[in-house]
Amino acid sequence: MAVADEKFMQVSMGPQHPSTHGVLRLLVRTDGEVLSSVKPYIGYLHRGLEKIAERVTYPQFTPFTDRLDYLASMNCNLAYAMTVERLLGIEIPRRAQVIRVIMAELNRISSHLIAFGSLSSDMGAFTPFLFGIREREAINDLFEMVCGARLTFNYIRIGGVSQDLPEGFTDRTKEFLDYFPAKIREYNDLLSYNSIFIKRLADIAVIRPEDAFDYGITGPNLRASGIRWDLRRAEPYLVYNELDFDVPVGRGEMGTTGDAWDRYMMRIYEMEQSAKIVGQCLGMLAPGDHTAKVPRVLKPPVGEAYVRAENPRGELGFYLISDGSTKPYRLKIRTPSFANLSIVPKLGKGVMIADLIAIIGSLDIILPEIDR
Amino acid sequence: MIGLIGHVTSSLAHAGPLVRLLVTVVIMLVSAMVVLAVALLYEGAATYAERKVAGDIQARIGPNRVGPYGLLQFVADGVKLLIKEDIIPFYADRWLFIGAPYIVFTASFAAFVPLSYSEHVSVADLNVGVLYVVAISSVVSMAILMGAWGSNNKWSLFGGMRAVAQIISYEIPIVLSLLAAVILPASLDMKDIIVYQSGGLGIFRWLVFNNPFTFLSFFVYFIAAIAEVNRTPFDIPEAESEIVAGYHTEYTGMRFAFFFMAEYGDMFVVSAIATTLFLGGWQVPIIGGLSMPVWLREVLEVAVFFAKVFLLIYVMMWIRWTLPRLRVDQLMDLCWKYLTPIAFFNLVGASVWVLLLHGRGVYDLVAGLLIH
Amino acid sequence: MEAKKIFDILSGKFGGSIQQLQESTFPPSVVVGSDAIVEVCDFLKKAEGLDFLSLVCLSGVDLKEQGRMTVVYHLGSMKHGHMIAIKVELDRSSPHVRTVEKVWPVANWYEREAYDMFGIVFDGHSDLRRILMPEDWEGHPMRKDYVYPKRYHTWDV
Amino acid sequence: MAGYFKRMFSSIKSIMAGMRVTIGYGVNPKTEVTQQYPEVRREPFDRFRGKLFVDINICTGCTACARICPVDAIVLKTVRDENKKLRPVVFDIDNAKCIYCGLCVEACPVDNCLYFEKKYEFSSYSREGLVSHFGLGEPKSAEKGPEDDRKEAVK
Repeated sequence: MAVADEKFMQVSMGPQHPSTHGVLRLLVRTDGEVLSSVKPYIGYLHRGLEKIAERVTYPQFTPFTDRLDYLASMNCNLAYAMTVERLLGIEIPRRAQVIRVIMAELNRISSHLIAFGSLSSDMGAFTPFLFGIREREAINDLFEMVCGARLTFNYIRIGGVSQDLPEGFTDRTKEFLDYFPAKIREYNDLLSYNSIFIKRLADIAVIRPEDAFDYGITGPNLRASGIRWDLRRAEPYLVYNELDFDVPVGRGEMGTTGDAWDRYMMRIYEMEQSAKIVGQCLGMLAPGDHTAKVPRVLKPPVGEAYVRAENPRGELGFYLISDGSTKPYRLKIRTPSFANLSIVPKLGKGVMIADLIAIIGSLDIILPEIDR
Repeated sequence: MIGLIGHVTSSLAHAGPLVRLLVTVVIMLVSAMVVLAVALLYEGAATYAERKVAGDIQARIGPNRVGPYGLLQFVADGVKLLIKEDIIPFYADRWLFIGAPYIVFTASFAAFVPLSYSEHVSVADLNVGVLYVVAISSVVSMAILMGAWGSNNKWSLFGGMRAVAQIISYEIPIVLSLLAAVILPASLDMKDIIVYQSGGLGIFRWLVFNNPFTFLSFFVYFIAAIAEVNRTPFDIPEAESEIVAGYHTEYTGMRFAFFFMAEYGDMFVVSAIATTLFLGGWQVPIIGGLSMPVWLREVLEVAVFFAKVFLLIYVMMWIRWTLPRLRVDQLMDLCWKYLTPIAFFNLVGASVWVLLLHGRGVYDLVAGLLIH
Repeated sequence: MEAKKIFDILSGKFGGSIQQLQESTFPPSVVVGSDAIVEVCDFLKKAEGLDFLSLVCLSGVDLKEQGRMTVVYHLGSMKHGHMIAIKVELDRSSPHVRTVEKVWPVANWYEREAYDMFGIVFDGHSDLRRILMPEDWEGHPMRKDYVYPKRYHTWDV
Repeated sequence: MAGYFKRMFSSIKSIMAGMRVTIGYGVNPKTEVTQQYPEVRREPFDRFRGKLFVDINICTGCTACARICPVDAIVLKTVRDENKKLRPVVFDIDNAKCIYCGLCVEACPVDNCLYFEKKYEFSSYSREGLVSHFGLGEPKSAEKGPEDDRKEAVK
């Protein structure tokens, strides 16, 4: 640990701090309000999921993926299931694919609602946070209806989904989709286009495309820099290639392309698109099996695969090496927030303390995913 | 009050000087107690109101467990704060740390003294009332810095520095816009100012409607006053998402409660000043011109005064639960680039208006035209 | 671009350092000698038509049975949409490889993680510290022969 | 100078837009979405994953649930009773360890034997209080059968 010299004050922000989104510790050197360096210290939430994966069977690991990005458990389940399915070579029934897309997109909305809310509360406006929670609650109800859990779903399984959609799910989802756009307009009035909010975020912490590539930024943060890269379009999985949706990219509406406001706004735009996708998928639901025939004991053949999927926070990849037994030989989890956070020391130079909060909030990191 | 003391002492003219002194002290103590009781009751009610307003705005209910409608919540809060452990950090500067809350509270409480609650109800009718309030409320900034420095905590220090910079900067637009108002009645005595605003159905001769400059002044004053009492969007000294809790990070129990109550006390004082100077103080609108018994008039006047003050406090709360927080430099921008120039402009404009039109307001001019 | 073609380009450029193409894996992987890794990565990033601008994932793998450790670099190109894995095989007893931090800055953290978990030393790394485990932790937990400690400081683990 | 005023007015306008939204909620008490928990209890959906329950009388003692459990929350011990059937003498579910993933319920081969109740209020003052015991206990007169101490065979 560097010894603070006289000119600077060294402040340890976290691991217990109101706005580090978990147990992140930032060692900050400041000159008054201006930061001269930021050093993230992570690992406070390290549970050794990769090690656990080596001692549980393939299906047993699914609940653990819930605990990667707990705000987007469905997406994590999905990416893991896709990885194992690729090694096993299983084809998924169409109905299961459509259900998976519905779940993934609903979860994307609920995750972005938290991103929206937590950024707003970081910026000092607490009301939008509760509004975001309110709409998320409706989605949680839908999830509870489908799989019985509200946070750690363990719903998307190897081979399909654990249960078929319940009675009344479609109507309830449609009801939600009907009123959701009005809520987004409300968010925009309340927060997105609020001039104080824009002032706080526009032109702050601009990530240029080169930096985004260098630091492995993915997801909405990458698209905010103006790069149209979305795995749902670039490497379509499930039924995404049949769906009509846009991939919003940052245009620097309020400042520079790739600034914090663009990153924030990507999430609002993506919620709109996800709602659109869910609407289309509800129409595509045809009777069929909700899961493929999967043997009771899974023994993928020897091999390795790196499979990735678009998570709300970026690219979630599982690098799985199978030695032909019932347990993974090695499972490396490439999480989006880990790479997204690694740019913070670069962005955090020369900004103010309040901006650092905006940077962390706009990158929308989530700690269990970083520490695994 | 001074009047009352004078009245009593003159009727005690035959008694010795010691008795007169004693009586004076007793009267002063009793009146201080009354004001203190009113202030504490108000502060309790205000914390309850704040939470209820926040609840309403955030689509929830707010406190409703203690007493009917949760009305006794503030009593419970007070008891909780009283019985909490009082922690003084080991490395704190004890005297500064212990002294700060008392000074904050005293300064905030002392500002209640010259307010004119109705024609005959006031603690002390100072002929420099406005000046006195402005002066005494800037003692708060010193006390905050004492507490912040004394805590020996980096977050506290940040908060203290921010608070001092902010409060001192915002004094300038406040004083300038108050000046624009007081040049019309040409008095700093609260009662004189209110009396000046009588007539015009008790509404139209308010100073805020007197001329366009005082109208603007009111808004400049109100914005600056929100900053003066450190409330969102200007709550950077205690911005909980950035610097944990700012200057009162290390305070617990009753010491914290003093800071907390001082904030609400300040809210009342700035709203009362705005009411007195711009909104006609205790002038009863419409029915004020009718003849009625003195006691009824007094009651009405007090009620009107408090209604106006609480309306302004409600607006402050409404703003707090809507807007995000400004950054430190943007806060200074707002003060020095917007509020201060506008306040200067108002002052000049109002002075010219007074010179040219001999103090006649818009209402007088219009009324004059109609009569002719 | 096809993996075979990338392999050919690399072989033409770096000759013997490019050891093997494994097409059975997904994405196909190229085994590269550990001395040439930085140059290969730099070439892959900058070469026209390859443009592997992003280091998607960097994983350490402990192949205890074979007495080796592997570092796997998953590279992706957002321009062309192709992916490839580069593998470097290291001696398990003293795994050393040069850092690619200069090529992709994100490798800084990935390599720290691989160091933390497997004890793979990345020569030339600017800040090779533990990242997830506590700084005074002993051993590298993801190794296959890792023995769980009974105690850490005052806690029973 | 024109920009100065334009900025000022656009700021005021955007702030007003936000204020309109909040006052809409502030004055309309019907917008409240919260429930008063102890008085109003929300009925969970049918598939709700609450506390695990075992109908021990139809349990066959197959240990499928204990084997699939990723966190070893289920402790299951069986002995052969006089009819050569497996008797679950110990069936403990540690609700503190349980992650409510539902794998055990799906693994259970008997209908309505192991399932989730809709119960979500089972807090306790001790860790022991969070363990539900379902086991039938030792049979009175039975020769000790081969104990199937779970897990060992699996892990």
